Amino acid sequence: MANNGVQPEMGKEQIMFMAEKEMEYRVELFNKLTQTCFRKCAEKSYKESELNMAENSCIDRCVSKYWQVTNLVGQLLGTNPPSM
Amino acid sequence: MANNGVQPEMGKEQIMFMAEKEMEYRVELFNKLTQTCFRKCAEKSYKESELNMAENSCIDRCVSKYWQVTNLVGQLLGTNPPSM
Amino acid sequence: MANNGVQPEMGKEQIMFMAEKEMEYRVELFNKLTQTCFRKCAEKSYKESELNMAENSCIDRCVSKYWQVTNLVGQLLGTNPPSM
Amino acid sequence: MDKNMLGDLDNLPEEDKMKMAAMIDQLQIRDSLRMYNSLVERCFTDCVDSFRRKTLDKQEETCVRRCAEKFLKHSMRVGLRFSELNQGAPTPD
Amino acid sequence: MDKNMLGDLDNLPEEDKMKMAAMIDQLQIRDSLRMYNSLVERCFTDCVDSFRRKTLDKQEETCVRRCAEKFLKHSMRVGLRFSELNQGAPTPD
Amino acid sequence: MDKNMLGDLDNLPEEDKMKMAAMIDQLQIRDSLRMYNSLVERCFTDCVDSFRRKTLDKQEETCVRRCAEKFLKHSMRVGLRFSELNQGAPTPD
Repeated sequence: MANNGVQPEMGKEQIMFMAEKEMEYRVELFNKLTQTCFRKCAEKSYKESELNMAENSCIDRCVSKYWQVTNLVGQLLGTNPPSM
Repeated sequence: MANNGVQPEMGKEQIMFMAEKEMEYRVELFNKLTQTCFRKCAEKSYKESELNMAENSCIDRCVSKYWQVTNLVGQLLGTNPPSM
Repeated sequence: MANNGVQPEMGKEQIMFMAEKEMEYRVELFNKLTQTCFRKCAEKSYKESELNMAENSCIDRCVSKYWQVTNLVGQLLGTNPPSM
Repeated sequence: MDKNMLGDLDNLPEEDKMKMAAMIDQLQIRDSLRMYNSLVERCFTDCVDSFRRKTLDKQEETCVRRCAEKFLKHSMRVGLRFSELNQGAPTPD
Repeated sequence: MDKNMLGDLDNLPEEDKMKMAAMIDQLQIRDSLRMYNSLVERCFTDCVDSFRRKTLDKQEETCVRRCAEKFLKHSMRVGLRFSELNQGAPTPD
Repeated sequence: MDKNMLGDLDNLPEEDKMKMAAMIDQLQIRDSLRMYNSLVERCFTDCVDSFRRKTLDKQEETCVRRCAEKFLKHSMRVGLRFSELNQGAPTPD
């Protein structure tokens, strides 16, 4: 998406539209990532409201792995993953 | 949201936009509440299509508790829950 | 939806709006169907990337049954299911 | 969804109120189509688990009917309670 | 999604048909981005369960690849069957 | 969400940049309302399982508070890591 490979005759409206879809895509990616890593990392007993060390490092690794999966799937789809 | 705390110079378009987002928020809240309480209250054997007494009172309490959670979380977020 | 039963005085804008909602509905139906049948039919061990015979016939039957459920629910709602 | 929440918008000019009403109608159409999709997904997931034939058997069909009817009744009751809460009415214990 | 369903809109003027076609293209773009997000979420959920390192190990990577490829094939097959049903064609038993 | 990704749109005229910024603000409002709804659903689902009374008991309320606070901290941490990845920064192992 974004600018690469865009035909020169693509109008301003279309650029705005693509940018909007890209934003929406990224917001949705962020939301799904947040929900999924919360499910995988948070201790569900909710004994405290702080994140403990185990949870913190789980989050960091979860985000990192989710990102890699996003890129891997993007490669398989033969497109760049929507430019990130 | 809605009218409280709105700067006087907020344009008509912005009012409409905020009202639309508020509506969307409320529709989504209603849908999530409906789905969640169905999951918690409905007997999945589907032996009959009527709601029995246990299900009916479960629904009433589920809606009431969901509402309280919505308000509680709203307080924690430091905002009024989107005006309800 | 679509053209049947539409009052003659329905404006062009409204036709476009209804057509857009119908499209959105169908896209969402397709997505839900795809996700649901993947959950029901795919072997989660992912020992290979091909669909095997059991999975293929499961998919065909799953789509067919999902479709019937869509129609059945549409009848119960007293409307045609949004014209398909 | 009730329309009460728009009380604070009463001082808008007539033209804008009409736009607002149109917007609400549109959201309701979208909403009811989404509800329809969710209902189908839920009742399919709960009632259909065998894929040895391509048509619903009698038991599955009965299950789907009851599930859908129950969901609709459920949804109406939730709507009722929800609008009471929106209006600050006391609820049965 | 096939475009057949718009058959009933054939009597619209040319200009509106173009708007409609643009709308369909836009929905397809949004749709494919959503599908991409769902695919990532599903394969991540099914394949990644250990968080002792910050990079995917070989086994997880293989699992994700197969999951994604299988999902795409699945999705194409569903699309095929779905459009047959839309056209009222008989389906294999 | 950071706004860096719009770097490639720098050559748009001023007027369009403003439209773009407005669009981003609007997406953020919608996004935060959705996040709020998801948070409520998750903490309700994890913390409330008994429906013998119509008010939250002390234990449920404590659970919801902790769940919500934890989710918010989680969400901020994810946001931080996410924007580092967007900028290609190395991450802690």
